[in-house]
Amino acid sequence: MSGLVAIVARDVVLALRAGGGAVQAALFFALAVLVFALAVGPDLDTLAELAAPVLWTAALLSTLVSLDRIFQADFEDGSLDVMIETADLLELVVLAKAVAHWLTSALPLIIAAPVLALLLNLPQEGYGPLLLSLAIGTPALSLIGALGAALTLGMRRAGALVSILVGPLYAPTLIFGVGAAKAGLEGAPSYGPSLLLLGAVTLFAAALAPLAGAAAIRFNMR
Amino acid sequence: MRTAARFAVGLRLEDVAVARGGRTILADVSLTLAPRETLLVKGRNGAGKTTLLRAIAGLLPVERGRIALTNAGSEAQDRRGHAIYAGHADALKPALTVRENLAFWAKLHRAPIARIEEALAALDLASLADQPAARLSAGQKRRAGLTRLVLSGKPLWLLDEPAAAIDADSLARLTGLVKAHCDKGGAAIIATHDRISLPSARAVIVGPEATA
Amino acid sequence: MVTEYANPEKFSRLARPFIPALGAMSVLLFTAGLYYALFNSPADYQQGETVRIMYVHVPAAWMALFCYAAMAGASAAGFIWKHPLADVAAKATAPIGAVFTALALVTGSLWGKPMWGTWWAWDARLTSVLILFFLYLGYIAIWETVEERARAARLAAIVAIVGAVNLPVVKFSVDWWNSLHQPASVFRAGGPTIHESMRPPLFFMAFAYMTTYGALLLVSMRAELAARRLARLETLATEKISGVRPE
Amino acid sequence: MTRKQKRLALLAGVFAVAAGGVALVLTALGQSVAYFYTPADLSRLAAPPSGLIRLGGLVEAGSVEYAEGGAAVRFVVIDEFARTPVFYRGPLPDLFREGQGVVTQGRLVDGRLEASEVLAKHDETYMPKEVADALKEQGRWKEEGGAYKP
Repeated sequence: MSGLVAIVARDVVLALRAGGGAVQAALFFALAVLVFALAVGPDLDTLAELAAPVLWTAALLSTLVSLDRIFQADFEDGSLDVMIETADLLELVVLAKAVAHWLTSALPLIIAAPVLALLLNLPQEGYGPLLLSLAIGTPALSLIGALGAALTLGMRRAGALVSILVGPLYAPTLIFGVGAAKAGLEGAPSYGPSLLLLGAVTLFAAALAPLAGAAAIRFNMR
Repeated sequence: MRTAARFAVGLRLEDVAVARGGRTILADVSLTLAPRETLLVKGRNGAGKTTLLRAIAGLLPVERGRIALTNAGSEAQDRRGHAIYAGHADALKPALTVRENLAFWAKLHRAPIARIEEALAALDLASLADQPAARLSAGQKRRAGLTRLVLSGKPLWLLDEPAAAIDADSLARLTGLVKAHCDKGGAAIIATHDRISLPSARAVIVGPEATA
Repeated sequence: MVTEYANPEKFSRLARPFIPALGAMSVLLFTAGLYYALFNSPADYQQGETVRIMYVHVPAAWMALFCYAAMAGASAAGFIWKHPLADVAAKATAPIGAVFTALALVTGSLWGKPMWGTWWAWDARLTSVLILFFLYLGYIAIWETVEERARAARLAAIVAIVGAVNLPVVKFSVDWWNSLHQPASVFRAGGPTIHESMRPPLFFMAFAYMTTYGALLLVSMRAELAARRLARLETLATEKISGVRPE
Repeated sequence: MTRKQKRLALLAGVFAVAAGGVALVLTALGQSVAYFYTPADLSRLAAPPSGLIRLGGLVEAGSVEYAEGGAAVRFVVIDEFARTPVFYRGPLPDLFREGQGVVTQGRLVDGRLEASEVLAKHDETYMPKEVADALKEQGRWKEEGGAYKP
């Protein structure tokens, strides 16, 4: 257990030190949102309507570009060997790495989201649903992403492949996440169900991704 | 109670075959290692030294044959609890200080905090302990990586080309460390293509010419 | 008995006569199916002649699901029992399933335009089938990317098994959500809601697809087994296996 | 704990988490996640949604009126509980008719949906026209979808 905490703590420290990923993740997220906003143009009503989908899409994209951080560096420098040697259950190492990824890549952008939502003219009643949907949904992105990173561990063209593999698995999170954020904003009846389904996706990801990810790492370490 | 029957451990390989990347690298490997013994594994680049060590460490699956610990008490089959592999990669994070890197490994190995200072001293790194690992030279990085042997407290040390990049003094220090470890009842396997000489050690050669 | 057929050389030999047989059956079934579908079945009371697209679309959609289930099942068998033919069967099924899925999507689109009034709608059924298509592509991409066969087989199996959670979503999407797509007509509780006169073309086409899948599967598996054998012979010729001896 | 016990504990954890997911799905399906709103959904809302929405239901019999020389159409979408008027200008799908299921997309203006798109939803029943007529004659015809019971 203490080993898993140590893995998470080390990754958080690394992400916060100079050259680490936490600030980069938030910056990429902001950039993606701003590019969308520029493309949509200055019409504030249109922006308000698109705020939730744009923020969710940007969150998905910034998760996607940070996936190689989950295992690749540890694989190359031998840290992963140490983790495999000392861990009782490799599945829990995958879980710990996904938690660390969420803390260092998703949490910064949840913190940045309200500011960007302001730029997108999101109505006031939309903030709660948006942040709640991001908080419930982004762990699924990190978990499924950890599975994708495990599958493509040590491969040369990992970047493109991981997007192809993870993309379809991200679809439910995106659909229910945007669904909940938009429905919550409009007070529509499907707000509750969307959030529940979003939570279900996260739970399924939490159950499956560590098992499948650990299996993938075992095969890729040979 | 991982520590109870820890020291005085030996190793036996019976007709072991190991594949890597879909190709059989090693076949029909049989060897024994007694407690307190050091084995030098020699052979050319690509002969399969690393593959052998990783298989013994449990990092690679064995295709055929059997690898077993001897004199290890009840946990005899669980090699992972008894072996520590120090490979080419030093597992150092450049952004962390040497001490922080060691502290991380110590937590993974469930080692007591006091052992960090012991390991730093053993590889003459005390003066560099608070430097970021990024500033170390190649040889210093190598030594920092080798502190994992001491930190782990494991009886069976598996060293993969430990002599690479380190100077003569450090090499002497390392061989002294291995000798002391074996005197306490531990065992060590060192893969090297030439440089290390340990008068007390037995040597085997890995290579295609050595197949039965 | 299973282990007997698991021998790849034996399998290749046994499979060979089935290929022309299945191929001939599929030609006959397609002829009968298309004749019934296009000429010898009634127009629908609501949809008129457009309903004939159903005979191409519905069995293709069945096959899209069936092939994925077969692929995931074979992957699981290969994963758990290391059955040598299971991975080969899973790999051979993927492109066939992807083509059936694409066919279902395209014919669905052609059907949707006149009936619903749109080529595409992001409802649960259509979206989940599109995801199914991308899962096939991801599975194929693993085989394309990973050079070493054993490793590719294991990783692809993980993708196939994880992706199988999409299957119930595809099947039940029309019941769980009120979608634009209509619910199931044949495989449903309470019996089919397709009139007897419209069932023969549907089933002829379904069996035509099945036999086509069977024939293509066997051809593709034999080709893969031959390629593996060749690769094995090549490595044997160049392989240097090391041993250990005292110095 | 031995390794085996740890693996069992892991699997138990996995099942518990997955069961939690299933429970959430079942709870969510009790309520409905809609591709479209029904008129009843709209009538239950405190405030009508401001953005683009989809409305699904049946075209009320006798409600279809063509306007602007056939270029536009007014009709009423109904479900068991409520009705919502719709106005639409544009081409209609072949299947559009009274009593037919439709999904319309547009904005609500004063309780009326100004639709930008009208899609026809057909049911899962397929039969020849003669059979449908015969069923109607025999009085075995149930209007509004799911009509054919063999």
